[in-house]
Amino acid sequence: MRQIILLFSLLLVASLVLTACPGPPAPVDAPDTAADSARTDADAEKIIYIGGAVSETGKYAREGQDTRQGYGVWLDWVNNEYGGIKIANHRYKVELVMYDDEGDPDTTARLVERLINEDRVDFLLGPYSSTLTQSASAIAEKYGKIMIEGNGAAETLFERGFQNLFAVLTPAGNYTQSALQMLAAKGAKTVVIAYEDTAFPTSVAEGAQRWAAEYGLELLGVETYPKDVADVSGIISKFKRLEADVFIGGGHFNDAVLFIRAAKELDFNPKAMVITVGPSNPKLVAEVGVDAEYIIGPTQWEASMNYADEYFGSASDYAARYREMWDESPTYQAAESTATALALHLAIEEANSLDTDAVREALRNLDVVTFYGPIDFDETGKNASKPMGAIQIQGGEILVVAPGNAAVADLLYPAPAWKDR
Amino acid sequence: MDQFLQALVSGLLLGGFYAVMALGLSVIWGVMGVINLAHGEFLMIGAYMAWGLFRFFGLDPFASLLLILPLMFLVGYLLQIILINRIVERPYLMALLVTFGVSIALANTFKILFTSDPRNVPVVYNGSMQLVGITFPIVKTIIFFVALLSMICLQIFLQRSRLGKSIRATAQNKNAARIVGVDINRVYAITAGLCIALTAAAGAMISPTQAIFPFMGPPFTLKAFTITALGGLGRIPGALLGGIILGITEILVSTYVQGIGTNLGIVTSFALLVLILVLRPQGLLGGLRPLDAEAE
Amino acid sequence: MIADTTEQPLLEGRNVSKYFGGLAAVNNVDFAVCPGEIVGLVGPNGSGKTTLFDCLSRLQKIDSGQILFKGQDVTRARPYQIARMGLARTFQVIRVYRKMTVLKNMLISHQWKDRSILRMLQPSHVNTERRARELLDFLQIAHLTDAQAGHLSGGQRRLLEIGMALMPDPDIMLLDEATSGVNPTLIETIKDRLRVLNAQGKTFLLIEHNINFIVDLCSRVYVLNHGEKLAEGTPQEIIENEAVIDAYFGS
Amino acid sequence: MIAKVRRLPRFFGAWVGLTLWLLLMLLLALYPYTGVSSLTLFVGSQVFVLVTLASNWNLIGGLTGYVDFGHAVFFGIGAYVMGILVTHLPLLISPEWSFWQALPISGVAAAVFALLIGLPTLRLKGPYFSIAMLGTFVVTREIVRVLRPLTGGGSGLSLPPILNRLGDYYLMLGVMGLVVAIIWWIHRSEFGQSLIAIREDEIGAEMRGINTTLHKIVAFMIAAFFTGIVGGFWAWQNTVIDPDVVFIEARTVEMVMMSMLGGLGTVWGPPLGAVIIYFLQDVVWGNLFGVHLLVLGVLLVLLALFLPEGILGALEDRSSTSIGRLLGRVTSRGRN
Repeated sequence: MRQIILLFSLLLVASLVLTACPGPPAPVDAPDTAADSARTDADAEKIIYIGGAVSETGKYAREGQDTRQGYGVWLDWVNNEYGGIKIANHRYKVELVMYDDEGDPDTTARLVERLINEDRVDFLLGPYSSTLTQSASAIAEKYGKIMIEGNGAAETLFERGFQNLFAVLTPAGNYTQSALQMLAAKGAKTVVIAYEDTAFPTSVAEGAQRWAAEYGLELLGVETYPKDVADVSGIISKFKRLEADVFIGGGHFNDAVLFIRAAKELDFNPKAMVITVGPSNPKLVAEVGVDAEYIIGPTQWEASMNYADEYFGSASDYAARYREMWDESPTYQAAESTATALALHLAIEEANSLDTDAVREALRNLDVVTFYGPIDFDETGKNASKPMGAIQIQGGEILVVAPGNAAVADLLYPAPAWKDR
Repeated sequence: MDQFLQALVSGLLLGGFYAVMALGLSVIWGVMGVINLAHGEFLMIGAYMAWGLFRFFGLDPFASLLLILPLMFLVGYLLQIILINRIVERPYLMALLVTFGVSIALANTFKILFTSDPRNVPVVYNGSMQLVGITFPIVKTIIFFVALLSMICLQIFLQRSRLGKSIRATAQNKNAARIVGVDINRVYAITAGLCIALTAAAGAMISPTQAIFPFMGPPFTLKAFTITALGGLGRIPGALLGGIILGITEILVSTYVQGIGTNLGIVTSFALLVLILVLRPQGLLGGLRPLDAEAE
Repeated sequence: MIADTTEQPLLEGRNVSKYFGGLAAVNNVDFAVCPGEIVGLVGPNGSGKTTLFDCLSRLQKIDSGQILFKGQDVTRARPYQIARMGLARTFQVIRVYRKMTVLKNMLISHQWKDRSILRMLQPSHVNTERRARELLDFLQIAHLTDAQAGHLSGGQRRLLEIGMALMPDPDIMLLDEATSGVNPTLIETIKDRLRVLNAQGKTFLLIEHNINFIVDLCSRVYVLNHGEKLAEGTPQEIIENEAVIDAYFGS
Repeated sequence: MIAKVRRLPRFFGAWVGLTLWLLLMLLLALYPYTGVSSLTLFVGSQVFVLVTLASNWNLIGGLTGYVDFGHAVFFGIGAYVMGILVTHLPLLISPEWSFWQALPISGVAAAVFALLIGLPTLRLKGPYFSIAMLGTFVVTREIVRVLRPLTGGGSGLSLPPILNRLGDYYLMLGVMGLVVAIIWWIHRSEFGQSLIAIREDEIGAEMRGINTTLHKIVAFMIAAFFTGIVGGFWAWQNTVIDPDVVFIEARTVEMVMMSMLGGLGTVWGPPLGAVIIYFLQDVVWGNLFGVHLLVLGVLLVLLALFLPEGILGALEDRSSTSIGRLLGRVTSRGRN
């Protein structure tokens, strides 16, 4: 008897869940019920639905917020200022359907599935992080929906032959390109690399090895370290013996702090320290103070760069607009998200249709310069034309030193030894 | 040779810290038979306290120990009375689950309070000295000696004081201790207070050498476990030996294995742990408490 | 029934020694139990009786010596193997499966010899259950059949443990303090049941502190002191042995 | 006072559980015909995955009493075997394997790994086993990271994105149905009762003729096999694997939580716990932005303190938990 009751309650709960699942989780930014009911007479109202699952909670909560805010800047602009996307002399308002993916690939997959099949969005915007973009893009690919993203840089994303994935940001392999080019020009001869063994830093490091060879830098050593490493002094003491000119390292923001600290502690004096994640973030200077001087880092975008377009104006105009809307300075994650949405917008107008094939074709042929930099997708969907910027911390300021046309300061090389500072 | 000596010295310095870091876990385990999976989280709390005191009051992390120790003693004392006492004599699974739940809850509370951004304590004397061709990082050397000092104090306390003797008696035989008039609950609460204070102090000590973030705890818990398996339960010299073995092994592996050495550092520690548990379930020095008369 | 010395012993230990650290818990002990005997094992606390039991049932490795069961060397056998050969034992600290019912406790202590995998994958056989119920009846705890073992009193658990040991129909049973913590009425029950079983041909080796129990049941008694065999003989001889009295009451 | 456990009518009663389970399977199999979206199918398959994982963990952690804190290692092994087989395998004649060829291999690989790992670790008792498995889990993750040529290192592997939600639904429904039925069968067989005996008293069990080593290893391998299958399936469904999405501690915690909530060592508890937790995660925790892990931790503490026997355990034996005692008091008062 007890078993009977149990199984029935099990059955009940199971069916409850299965029937309830189209309900939760509730959309975060736009109610999808509204979207659904509006859907029936969408043609009359002229609305384009664009969806995305972006972390609001979980391990990518901070970067996810930047991403959302970046999308939000474009949404506000396109609806209220630009007057809607132009297709065949009609103005289409845009509605953004956003969910919280909690930083979990399973949840991401479910939400993307939901955006495509329940909310029936026309296009998809990418989540934050390479890992989640991997999960999300496979589903978009399966249903033939275009997904355009600005926050997944790992090269493996573009090695899968997807037809519907486009990314406006410089792929990870090119992160160190302009820094290495400039360092080689300044006379650096040898390089050592340390990177965290996860998808994105691996791509960056493999790219760095490629570019080092390209610019004639000799590779003296490569070391990896695990995620959440607590102490990198082992790596630094090994590198100290190699006496390389350039040190390239990084993975997490945290690692930047560890490397700088260990270098000072062990008196490791490369002529230039390139750290792939961290230097472009003002927090680094706040954390390590003067020890951050001379550190070089790549950047997707800085407000001081001299790119401009007819939509958002110059990069600094964009930064001002962003500050006004969100009350904080834009990170490059925010800028690339805005650029992502803008690229989609431009492609839709170019295609003059909402048809996926037409828009895909338009995206392929897109070749514009925006406040974020040039956008020109190659056949794998990467933005091949955008060079990565390089910054150096000088006098506590984050100054762009490369590429030449965006630079606002000269690269200081070689950096003085710790004891001479 | 030079490199080898350097690795030995680095390992030794690291080992001293590991020893004091692991002691809290090992003593609670030895005295109460509770494996505290939230061990690393108390270390994390200590590190955050040092950070806060440094950041807002400019207090040096080593000076802040004087504040952190009594405060965390109180926390541990209360925690024992409120929570751990309920699980001391329950099946071990309950203790594991409760402390694991505490660990998740603490880490996430700190994430909500302080976000997961890493924090740092940039002390000005971060640098190194050269001594007979070997580099001695200043902060790590200080940590080593502070760790040594606190272990000596604890050893004297346990060996000489009346309270310390009650603690040792309880660890050896709870019932006998009860019969001779030891107030077990008070001993437990004081032990928990001491261990948690010591663990938090260890956290405060390393705050100048590594980033502080809410999820820094679990690797320390596991390393503390390895050290306990190496050195035995609640034994201070054992913990020192275990810490130094682990420290030196980690540094040697990361120095001599090219490319993936630092990656393997963690593997080495856990591989060591699994090996000890499997080959010598009673611990390397035979100090682990047998749970049941061993079949075979 | 007095053992026929020419007969091959059922269970035999030769020079059995077991050390804990430097301490000899069992030191060079020789003994033999012949089929159909009830043999007692007595000695003061800490004299190595339970350790010897653990060595015999292979729960403890012995450091030197040899153990033979039914003429086979079982010094290196696993406990389950020796159990399947027909040795059953009870424990000083009662070992029953506390969260299972009394019946299930009995069912899972079934005969293991020649059990096929297919049998293992099926629920207990009706015949096993019949035997379990008969034994519970025999031990006078049939009314507890569906109770959880963890809820029984100490004496009831002793009986259950004896029942579990009887389930596989063993040739020899090692009972470790079967009467401790048991009320006098139940002790009489146990004594009575053991006599019946012995009459059916079961062999027993008993650790006991209850001297009456030994005198009433045993044909032979071994006395251990500090891990060494102090004396051996009929209960009457042992009671009168000076050395034994010294060992018990101190000198 | 001795708590009586009601006996079920022998022949009819014993089969009721399985009959109802098969009925539920049938209903769930017919469910897609009512015209549901592929999202619902996807959610369904995710729930089935959780039920399967919880039931598997219960076999070793609940029935046998070996609390495995690193069970997700078998999930990871399964996922990686699937990934390696379907993406690159230059060693074999056929360069790429199909999903259906690779799936059983995922399970077998996990089971073989369980054999190798279990032989030494299952000799450990209590918390030592738990910690050794946690160590095994972490070590395996780092080894996978280091074996770059085979596993793609930290960047992981990308599997061909061939998604079939309906197929996934039925596959996982089948696996779940099979696993729960197997656990049900094991629970009533002599084998399962021996496992429980090992949990209750391993030395006693060994002394009464149970080959404890063999029993534990077999249970461990069965649990690992199906966890490996689920891992392989997950890799295929997620299309991307790397060490940090496959080997996450949270997956083990989930398994423990679900089994605990439903009732350790019971057949129907872990499935019930899995469904409840999935439901909670979606509805409740999804709305508690950012604090859901905190809630999880607190819940774990409360569960261990006040409901250690889980929902079913508390229903079965009211005297064992404080909540159960409270319930018992209330109902008995109602009767008076």
